[in-house]
Amino acid sequence: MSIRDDPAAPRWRRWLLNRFVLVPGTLAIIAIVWNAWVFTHNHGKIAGRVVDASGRAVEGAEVKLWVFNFTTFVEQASTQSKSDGSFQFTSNPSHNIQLSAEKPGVGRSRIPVRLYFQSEDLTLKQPLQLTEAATEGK
Amino acid sequence: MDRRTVLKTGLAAAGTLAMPAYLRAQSNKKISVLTWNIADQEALFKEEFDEFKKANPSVEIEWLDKKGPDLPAFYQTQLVAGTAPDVIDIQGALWVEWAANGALLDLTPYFQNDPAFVKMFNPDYMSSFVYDKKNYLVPFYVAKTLLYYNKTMFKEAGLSGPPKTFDELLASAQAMGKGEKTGFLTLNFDWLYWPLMKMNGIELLTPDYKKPAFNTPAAAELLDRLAKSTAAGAINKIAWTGRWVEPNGAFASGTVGMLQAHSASYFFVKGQGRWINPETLGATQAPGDWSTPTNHGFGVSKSSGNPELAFALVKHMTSVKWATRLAQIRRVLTANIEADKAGLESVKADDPLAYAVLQTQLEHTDKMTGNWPLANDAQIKEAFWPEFQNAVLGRKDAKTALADAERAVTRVLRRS
Amino acid sequence: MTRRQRRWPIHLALIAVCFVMLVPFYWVLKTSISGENIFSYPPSIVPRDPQPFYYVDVWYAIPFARYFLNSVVVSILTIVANVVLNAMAGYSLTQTFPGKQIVLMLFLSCMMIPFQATIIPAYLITGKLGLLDSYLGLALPMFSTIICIFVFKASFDAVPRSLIDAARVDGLSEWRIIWKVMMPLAKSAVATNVILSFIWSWNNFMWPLIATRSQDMQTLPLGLARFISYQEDTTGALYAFCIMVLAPGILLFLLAQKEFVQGLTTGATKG
Amino acid sequence: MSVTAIDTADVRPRFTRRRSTRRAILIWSFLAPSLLIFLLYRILPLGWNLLLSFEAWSPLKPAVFIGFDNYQEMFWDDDVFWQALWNTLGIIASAPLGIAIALGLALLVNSDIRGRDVYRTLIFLSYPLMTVAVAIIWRWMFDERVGLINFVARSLHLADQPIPFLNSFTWALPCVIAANIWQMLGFYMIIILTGLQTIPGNLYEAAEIDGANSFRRFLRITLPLLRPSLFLCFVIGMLNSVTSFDLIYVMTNGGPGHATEILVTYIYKLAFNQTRFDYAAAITVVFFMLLLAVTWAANRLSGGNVGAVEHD
Repeated sequence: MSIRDDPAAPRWRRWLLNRFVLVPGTLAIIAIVWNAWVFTHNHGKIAGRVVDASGRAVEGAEVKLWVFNFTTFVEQASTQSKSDGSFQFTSNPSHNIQLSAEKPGVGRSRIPVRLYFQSEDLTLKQPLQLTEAATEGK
Repeated sequence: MDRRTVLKTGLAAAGTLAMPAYLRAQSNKKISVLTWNIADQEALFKEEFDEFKKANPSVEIEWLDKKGPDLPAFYQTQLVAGTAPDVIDIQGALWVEWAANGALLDLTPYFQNDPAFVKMFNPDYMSSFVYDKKNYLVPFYVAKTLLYYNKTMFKEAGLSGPPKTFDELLASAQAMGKGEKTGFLTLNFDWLYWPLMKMNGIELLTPDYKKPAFNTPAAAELLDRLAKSTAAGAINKIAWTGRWVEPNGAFASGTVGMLQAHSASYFFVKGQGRWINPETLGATQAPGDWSTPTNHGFGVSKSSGNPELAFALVKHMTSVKWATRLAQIRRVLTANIEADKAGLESVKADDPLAYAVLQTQLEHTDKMTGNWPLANDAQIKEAFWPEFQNAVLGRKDAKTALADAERAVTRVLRRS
Repeated sequence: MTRRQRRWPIHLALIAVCFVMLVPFYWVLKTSISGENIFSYPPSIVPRDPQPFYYVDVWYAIPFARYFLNSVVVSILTIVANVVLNAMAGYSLTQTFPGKQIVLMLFLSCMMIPFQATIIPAYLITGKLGLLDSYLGLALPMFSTIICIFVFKASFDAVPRSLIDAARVDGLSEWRIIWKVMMPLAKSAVATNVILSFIWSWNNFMWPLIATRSQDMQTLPLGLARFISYQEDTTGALYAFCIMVLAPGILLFLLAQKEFVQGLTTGATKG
Repeated sequence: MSVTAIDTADVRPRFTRRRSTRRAILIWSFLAPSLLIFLLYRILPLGWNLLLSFEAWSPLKPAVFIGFDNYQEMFWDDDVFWQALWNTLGIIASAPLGIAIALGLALLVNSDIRGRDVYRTLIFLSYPLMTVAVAIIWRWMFDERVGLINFVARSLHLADQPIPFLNSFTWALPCVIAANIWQMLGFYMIIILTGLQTIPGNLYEAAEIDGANSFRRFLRITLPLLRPSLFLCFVIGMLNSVTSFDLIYVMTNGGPGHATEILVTYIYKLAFNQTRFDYAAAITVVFFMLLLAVTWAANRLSGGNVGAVEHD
C-alpha cells in the first residue's frame, strides 16, 4: 500500500506492487503449484498391508476397494494380499473410499480413507488389522 | 384474437429472429430432458444417453437438472417462453395440474401401442399417474411412506412390537413419550400425513372430487386426539412444524419412537444416527397398511417437436436395463418389476435394513392414499394444511379449524 | 468528538458488538473443518481433529471451478457496467435539466418493484434479446443500480462547482469532464460501486436460476442451493461450501475496504 | 427538446442556446442506458403485472379479463394475504430498530479511538455475504437441538428446554428479523457514518460554548442533520429486508404455518407453486403501492425532499 502511495516509486512498481495485484497473484501461484502437485500424483494408486490381530502379515486376504456413490459405498475393485501382506490398487477414481480386508478364520477389517483429491496416490501408514469382532462400519 | 395474443405473437415473431443457438437447434432432432434433483447420477445418465444416441444417430440430448423447489419455477418460465423441455421428471402431484392445463402430452395412445411396455410396471404405481382416464407419466422411481420404529425405545417402554391400529399407535407413542423423549413423528409435506386420517376412515373429498368430505365428527375427534397427544408429548411437535431435515434429524437423534416417512428418509436417518442397525431400527407398514406415495415419473411436454422421439427416450430410460442400474446405484425402487427384483437382490446382502425398508414399498401398493389426481392439488393443500396444523398444535379448536378448512377448500374447488 | 471522553467503555462496547458479528463466522469455519458430528450436543468450542476433507467433497460434488468462473465473469461484467453507467447517470442528475424530478421519482419507485414478481416478463424480454443462457443475459438486469447512481450523484455533488465551470471554460467536453475531473475526485464512489455491485451480482440467486439452462452456465449460489437440497446430511460439507462461496466476497471487500470504508466516510466532507 | 433548451438557456445565460441543446441531449444520452435497463427490467414487468392482475391467466390458459376479482379475493377472502401483509409490515417496522443500533455504533466508531477502521471493517463484514449462505448459517444457529443460541441459552440457564426457534409460531418471525438485522447492521452503520462526517465540527464547538451537554448536542445537532442519512438507511434497509426473498426462502420457507410468510414469498409461492400468476400479479401491485406509500411517509417524516438523495 505504502509503495502505491509513494509518488517517488517508479510507475510500474506502483502498478505491480500493490495489494490488488499481489494478493490475487499469490493465490494464483498457490493454485498453480497445487495443480502441478495434483497432476503428478493422481494415478489412483492405493497401497497398504494386511496384518492379523497380533501384527503378523496376512497372505491371501481378500482386499476390496469401496467407492462412495451418493449414499453408499460401492465395490470398485478387489485383490488378494501378497505373502508380505501387501496389496495395491491402481484404479481408484475417487476421493472418498473405504478399504476392507477379510480372510476366513483370521477376521476382517474395514477402514475409511479420505484423500485430498481424486485418485491421489497413497500408501497407508497403518496396516489393515484383521480382527474377529470387527463390525462393518459405514 | 385479443390484445394480448397480438402482443405475444408479435413478440414471438421477433423472438424467433433472436433465438439463441440451443433453441434453433431444437428444430433439429434435439431432445431436452429436465430431471428433478438427481444431478448425482450424471454418470449414469451419460451412459444412457450415449446408448440412445447410438441407436438414434443425429439425435442430440440436452440434459437439465433442477432441484425440487426450483423446478416448477423453471419449467413454467420455459412454458411461457415456449421452450419447455421435451421430457420432464415430475414429483408428487404437480403433474396433474400441468396435465389438466394441457402442458403434458397424453401418453395413452403410446401405451396402447405397446402393451408389453406397460406390463413391465407395477400396475398400482402406474395407475397413480392417471388423470381423467388418461396416462401422463411413466414411473421413473417411486417411494411411499412407511413406519420406522426405534426398537430400543420400544423395548424400554415394554412394547412388544409395532402398532397394528391407530389406537395402538397413539398408546405406544404415549408409553414412550417421557421427558426429552417422544413417541411419534411424521413428515408432513405434500399429503404424507394423510395415512393417519385414512386409517380412521376420513376422506379429503367426496368421490367425485367436487366437495370437501373431511368435516365430520370423526375427523374432529381425531384432530382432538392428535392435539392432546401432541400436547402430552406423545407426538413430537416437529411432526406438525418441521419439513424434512427437522423430523428426520429428530428421529435420527434416537429420542423418537416412531417416524412415518418415505423410504428416502432411511438414508438420511442412517447417515446421521450412529445407533442404527437391524437390531435397533425396524421398518414396517403403518397401521391399516396405508401409505402416501411420492413418485417420480417422466412426462412428455405437449409442446415437444419430437414427441415420438421423446417417448422413445422415456422408454429407454425406464427400460429394465437402466432402471436396474438406477435401482442398484441409488437404492430406490423404480416400479419396473424386473428391475426392482434385481435391485432388491443386490441390496439384500449388503444392507439388510435397506432391503427391509425397500421391501415395504412393494407391499400393499393398493392401499395408497393422499395421491388424488387433483388439478388444483397445491391450492387445496394450501387451504387445508394450515387449519389442520392449527388444530393439532392446539392453536384452534378442532371443530372450528375443520369448518374453516372446509370453507377454504370449498373456495378453491369453486374457483376452478 | 471531544477528547475528554474515556476510551475503554467505547472499546468494550465495540469489542462486544464485533464479537456478536463474528461468532457466526467462527462457528461456520469451525464446523467446516472439524470432524465432529454437528448433530451432537453440547457442541465443543474448539474444533476437534480439524481436517479439510469437507472442502474436498464440495469441490467434487459440483463443478466448482466452472461455477466459480461463471460467477466471476458475470460479476466483472456487472461491475464494469455499473461503474460506467451509474457514473453517467449520476453525473446527469447533478445537472439541472427539465424532467429531472420525473426521472428521480422514476428511479426511486423502480427500487420498489420486487424482482421475484418480474421474473416471467424479465425472462421473456431477455429471451427476445437473445441473451438467455449467456453471461450478458445473466448480468444485464443488474447493469445499473439505483442506489449506486445516487452514490455517484452524492459524490459528484461534492465536487466544487467552480472546478467544473473552469474545465468547461477550458473547452473540455462533458465526457472528458466526467473522466478527467469528476472521477478522480470520486474514488470512494467507485469503490462503493465496485463492492456493492459485486455483492449483488455475486449473491444473486433467483435470476440465474431462471435464466440459465445448461449446467455450464450455473453460478455459485445455484450450486449452493442445489447442495442444500440433496446433501443435507453431510452438513460439514454444507458449511465448507458456505465458506468457499463467501471467501471471494470477503477477500474483495478486505482488499478494497480502505477505499470503501474510509473513502465513504471522509469523501463526503470534501465539498 | 428545443423548448427545454430555451428554459435552460434562460437560467444559464453563460451558454449559448446551441450549446444548451447539445448539453440536454448529452444529459439524456447519459441517462439513457440506465433508463433503458430500468424500463426493460422494472417498468415493463410492472406494467405486465398490472395488466395481469385484472385477468385470469396461467402459462397455458388464454387470458380472460375478470375485472377486480383478484383484488376482491385478496382483500376479503384471503387470510394468508393479510398475514403476509402484517408480517411484511412487521419487518418494515423492525428496520428502525436496526437503524437505532447502527446509529449507536456509528457514533462509537466515529469517535477518535485507535483501531476504528478495524471496527468499521469487522462490523461491515456481514453485509457482503451471500444471503443464501447467511440463511443457512442462521437456520443452524437457531436450531433446536444443536444450535449455538440454544446452547448458550441453556448454559446460562435462560431456558430449561431447548426452544425450537424457527419452528415456533412466536419465535420464527423475530428470529428471521434478527438474522436480517445482523446482515444489514454494517450497511446502516456506514451510511450513517457518511452522514455524521458531513456535520461541520464547529457546530458542536459552538454548542459546547453555549453549555449544551453531549446528550443535548446529539438531540439538537446530530439527529436533525442526520435525517437524510437516516431516511436513506430506512428506505434501502426496508426495501432490502422486505424483498429479501432468499433469507426467508431458505430459513423457514414462510413457515411454520404462515408465521414468517411475507408478501414476496407468498407472491413467489402463488405464482410458481400454485400456478396463480394472475393473483400473484395483483398482490405484486398492492405490494408496490405499499412500498411507495411507506417511502413517501418516511420521506415526509424525515422532512426531506427525497432525502439525502436531494440535499444539494
